[in-house]
Amino acid sequence: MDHVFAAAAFAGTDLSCRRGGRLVFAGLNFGINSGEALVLRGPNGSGKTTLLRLMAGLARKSSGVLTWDGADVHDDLPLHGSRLAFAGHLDAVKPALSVRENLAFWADVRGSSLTDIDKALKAFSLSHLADLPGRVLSAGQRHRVALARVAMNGAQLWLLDEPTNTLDDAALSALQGVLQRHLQNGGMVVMASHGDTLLPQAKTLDVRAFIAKARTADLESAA
Amino acid sequence: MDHVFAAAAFAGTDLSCRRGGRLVFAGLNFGINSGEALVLRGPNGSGKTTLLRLMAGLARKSSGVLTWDGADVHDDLPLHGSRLAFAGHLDAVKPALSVRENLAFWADVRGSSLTDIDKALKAFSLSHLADLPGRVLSAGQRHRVALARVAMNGAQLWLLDEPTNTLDDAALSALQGVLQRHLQNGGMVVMASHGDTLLPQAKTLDVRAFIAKARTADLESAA
Amino acid sequence: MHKFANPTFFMKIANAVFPWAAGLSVLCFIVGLPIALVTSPPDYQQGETVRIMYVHVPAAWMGSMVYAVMAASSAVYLIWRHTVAHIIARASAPIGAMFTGLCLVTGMLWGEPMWGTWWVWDARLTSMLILFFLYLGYIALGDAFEDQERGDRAAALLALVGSVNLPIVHFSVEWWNTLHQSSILSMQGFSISTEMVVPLLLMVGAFQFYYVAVLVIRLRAELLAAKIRTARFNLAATG
Amino acid sequence: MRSFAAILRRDLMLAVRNQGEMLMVVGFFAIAATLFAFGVGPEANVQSRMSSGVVWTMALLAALLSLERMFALDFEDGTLDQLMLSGAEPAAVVLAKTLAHWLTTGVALLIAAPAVALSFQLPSQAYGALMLSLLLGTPTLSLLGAVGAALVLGSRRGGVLLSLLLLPLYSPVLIFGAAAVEGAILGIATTTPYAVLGGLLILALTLCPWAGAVALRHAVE
Amino acid sequence: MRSFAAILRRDLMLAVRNQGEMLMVVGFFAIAATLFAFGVGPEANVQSRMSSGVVWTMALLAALLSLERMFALDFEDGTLDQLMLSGAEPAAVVLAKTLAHWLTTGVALLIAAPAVALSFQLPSQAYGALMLSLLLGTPTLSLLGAVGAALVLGSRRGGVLLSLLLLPLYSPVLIFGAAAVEGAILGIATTTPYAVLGGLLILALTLCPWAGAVALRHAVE
Ligand code: HEM
Ligand SMILES: Nc1ncnc2c1ncn2[C@@H]1O[C@H](COP(=O)(O)OP(=O)(O)OP(=O)(O)O)[C@@H](O)[C@H]1O
Ligand SMILES: Nc1ncnc2c1ncn2[C@@H]1O[C@H](COP(=O)(O)OP(=O)(O)OP(=O)(O)O)[C@@H](O)[C@H]1O
Ligand SMILES: [Mg+2]
Ligand SMILES: [Mg+2]
Repeated sequence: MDHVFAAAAFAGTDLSCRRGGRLVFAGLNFGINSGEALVLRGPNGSGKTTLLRLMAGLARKSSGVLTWDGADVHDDLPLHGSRLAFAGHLDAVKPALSVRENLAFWADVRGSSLTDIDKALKAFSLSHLADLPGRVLSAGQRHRVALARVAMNGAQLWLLDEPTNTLDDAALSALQGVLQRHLQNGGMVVMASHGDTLLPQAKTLDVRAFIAKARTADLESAA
Repeated sequence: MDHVFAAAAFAGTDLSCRRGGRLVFAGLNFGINSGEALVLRGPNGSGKTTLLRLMAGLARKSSGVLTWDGADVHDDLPLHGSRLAFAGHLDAVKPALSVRENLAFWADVRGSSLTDIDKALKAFSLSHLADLPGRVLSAGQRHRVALARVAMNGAQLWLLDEPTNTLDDAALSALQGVLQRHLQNGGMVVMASHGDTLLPQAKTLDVRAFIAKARTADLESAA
Repeated sequence: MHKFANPTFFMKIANAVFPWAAGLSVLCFIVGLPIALVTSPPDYQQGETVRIMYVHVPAAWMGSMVYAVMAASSAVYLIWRHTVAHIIARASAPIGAMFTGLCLVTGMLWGEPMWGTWWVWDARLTSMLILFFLYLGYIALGDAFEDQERGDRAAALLALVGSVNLPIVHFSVEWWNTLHQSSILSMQGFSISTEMVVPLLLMVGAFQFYYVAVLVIRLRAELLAAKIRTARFNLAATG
Repeated sequence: MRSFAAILRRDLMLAVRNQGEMLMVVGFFAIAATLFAFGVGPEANVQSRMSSGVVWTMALLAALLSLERMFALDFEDGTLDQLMLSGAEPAAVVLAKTLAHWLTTGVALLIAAPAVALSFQLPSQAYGALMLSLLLGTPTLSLLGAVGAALVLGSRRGGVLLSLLLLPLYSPVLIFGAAAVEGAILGIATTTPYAVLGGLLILALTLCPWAGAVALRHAVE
Repeated sequence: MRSFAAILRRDLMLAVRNQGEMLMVVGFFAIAATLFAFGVGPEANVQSRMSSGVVWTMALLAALLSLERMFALDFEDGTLDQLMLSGAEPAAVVLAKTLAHWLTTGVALLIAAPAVALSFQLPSQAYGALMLSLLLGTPTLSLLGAVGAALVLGSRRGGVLLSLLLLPLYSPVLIFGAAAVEGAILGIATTTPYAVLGGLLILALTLCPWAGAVALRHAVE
């Protein structure tokens, strides 16, 4: 936590993604630099989650390029993975491990320091739950563990899929603080959201704008 | 949909619930009549989900009584189940069945009419997705199917656990409309929530108030 | 290479090949079957039952060959992501399973008079049965996913991994002493008489061309099915 | 009754959708027997002596493998919560799902069994006994299996735990099933194994739905 | 390397937490073999003849049962997504999880095998061969199993489908494993089966982590 990051640029050009044989979006461009945030908007099913997974290198793009400082991220996916942190709809909390053990495992895999764990636990008011097994956590508590994992692992790019779901008010403002600090330190945040205003300074990208194009491109290739 | 319900009262007295050997809350009372709504509030982990599952007869209460028009609901759990609809953190949408088939199955089990399916689909703008398999739905679309199931099955008591999560703006106002109509028809709604104001007229119950009691009771029984 | 990867261009070639393959297959059957079943000499040991060989042996060879085709096209699909290669593999699987099944059935029919039993758990027979199961596994895996592309890729990988079984089928007779005949095709040429070799080769040709012809038909169907899937999906999702 | 039919219909529909599920149980059954033959080697007289045992054991393992998912998928996606709230008797839910399981796997096993038995040279006089014993035995396997599957819901090691629970319960069925076939091979006309198999079936039919219902109630708690 | 050790450590920790997982594989192995003995009946010489086949087949089925969950739990709770993004080579992830699987189940099988063999009256001169062949063979089973388990992630019928895929791939290991024991029973000193088992192990060790990695990439897509 509280890493300071060098200047960097993450961008996508002419991205399109096909799921189950159907184009979800096409011709999508975005760009984000250190210290900037991008909020993905769009109605349910417009492709926010798909775009986040594509940015992470999890989903397979159908066309376009995704670059980090100008270099194609698909040339070295493990490297790209190591500079980002992703929190999706699933929390990746092991029921049999305690909260601290869960975080320690990720610190271990990433090689981040163990003192970061305590800071992250504190930031999301999880300290008193640290020794409880993941199994007994409530939905919001589990989600906060996932956010603590993101905060802790020293990645410059944070990809968050509707991070405010299930959070209570205290957790919301904690998240806001953590995000702002990350941006100040030169981090980047891309976040799907339905209306909250955690990051007033963020640029927005309405994914809906690329659906229409997607349909047209689909029809052309079918012809 | 649009059933009109007779007057009824659902109440709980001195409820306490123990999960994994720990009291989650104790001494909790609530009461709700036809046409009324109750919003459960409280920070993450305070016991909202637990209370909803207890009201549904899914979780096992440690003490207290839960009554419907004065009769203990635990005397006939299947009957109690048939007069309520529950939407929890899980959506119960089968990936291999289409949206319509998913709803048709529940209509079939409940014996509700098939025209209600179309109305519910329309209410949550799912009509154009009706023939898509559940697997391809986005998080918000899947959640809307779960809400459509609730709206459709003709139950008087609706138990909704953070129903606004993952919904886009259009779906939020659709949900608001459906809830208001249900209340006007004599339905009851109990809903866990972190801050939205879908039902301004609702009574609120802050679950946090019963945690302290729970801890004390826990300590006493330990002593 | 990339030209072939274009479905439209590929289907043009396939459609051009089709009448030739179908014609040659029919021709080989018309010429080969009468020789194999009527005019070729009976075996001095096995008598008339030897005629089963003209179906059994080509079917056995095709069973392995089609699997090899499947494995090779799966590799192309995984490495260069050419969908056409995968569609070839996918379309081949049921045909290969059919040949393998035919080999098993004719083998059993042959075994009854020759060995006095329908089935023994001998190495070659069992390895052929396992090849049959590999085909079934490939088909099942391809269909087991909600997402078609996911099934395609999983099945392709399985086809590759499963190809380690091919040498076992072939060399099983050499590794274990078994009831089953050993190879008629060896370094020295054929170990059976020419009167038997000719109809055998004709039948092999007939089976080969049959495979190509049916493959083209199945390719057309697979490509159409893919188009229909997309169209239906778009229709449903746009309303 | 209405929900019973609805659940049965849906489960069969899901089985048909997931094409080849029946095929897969049959496939496993046949492959396990094949492997066994490989492991034991090709001496025909050893095999003929073993055939009834092999067929029965493999049928049992095949049934076992397909059991784990009987409730697990419904549990994980929240469907089980909903079924418990549907107003249906939990025992009816268990019975409907058990029947669907038997119709998709038990029947498949019945169809595959003669082929596997043939490959192990089961004497021809014993086929009737094999089929009859499987017909009486496999529903009991599905019923006991439903209880086991409900019990391990939410546990960490479903598959292996389930086997461990069920194999002892399955042993009486196995013993008498194999005994019936054995009797037919040796030409001893005996009705005892059938009577026991029938008795076990009736016992399972009366007890298992209730036990399964209790287990389901605990699972959703 | 760091992530390899971290994943291995965590998987072993989870195995220890879920106490008795090793015990369960052993339990399944023993019970399945017992059932088999029940099914076949008590003629000692039949059993002695079959012992190598039974031990190997049951070991294989036990390994198979425990495989399904190798990646499934991580897949369902989102851990697999995170592992793919952890900066580790996917092949290292596969290798770490395979090693953990082998340490918890393969080793358990090795320990249980002599007892089961004893109950089937395996001739005493064959125990060395049994252990050596299992030692060479079970890692291959885990490696091939990892590829299979990764392939069926997200499919509809994990368990049975996995068996259908793996049993054919397992057959060479089974054949040569049983052949080694057979050789020892008959007193034929032969190194071929061991050479083949060793060769298969090396082949699997070089290919399976990569194949598994490709399968995992596809699974998270
Ligand atoms: C179900 C039983 C049988 C099966 C599964 C089977 C399988 C096979 C296979 C896989 C081959 C091709 C081997 C290769 O790749 O080179 C083959 C070839 C052959 N089979 Fe069979 N067979 C069976 C029964 C029989 C019987 C009963 C006979 C005759 C007694 C027989 C005679 C032959 C001959 C002569 C060949 C050609 C030899 C060669 O080129 O390898 N088969 N069989
Ligand atoms: N199986 C369990 N064993 C022990 N404690 C549990 C178990 N399940 C939940 N708890 C505890 O019960 C408390 C209440 O959980 P519950 O899910 O009801 O909270 P909630 O109010 O719904 O929270 P959220 O807003 O995060 O959804 C939590 O503190 C949790 O740690
Ligand atoms: N496996 C799949 N096959 C086909 N289409 C899919 C698949 N998964 C998702 N889709 C489609 O892709 C679209 C985008 O889904 P995505 O999950 O990215 O939406 P989203 O913007 O995150 O929505 P939400 O706000 O509901 O989370 C949806 O319309 C969905 O129907
Ligand atoms: Mg989403
Ligand atoms: Mg909750």
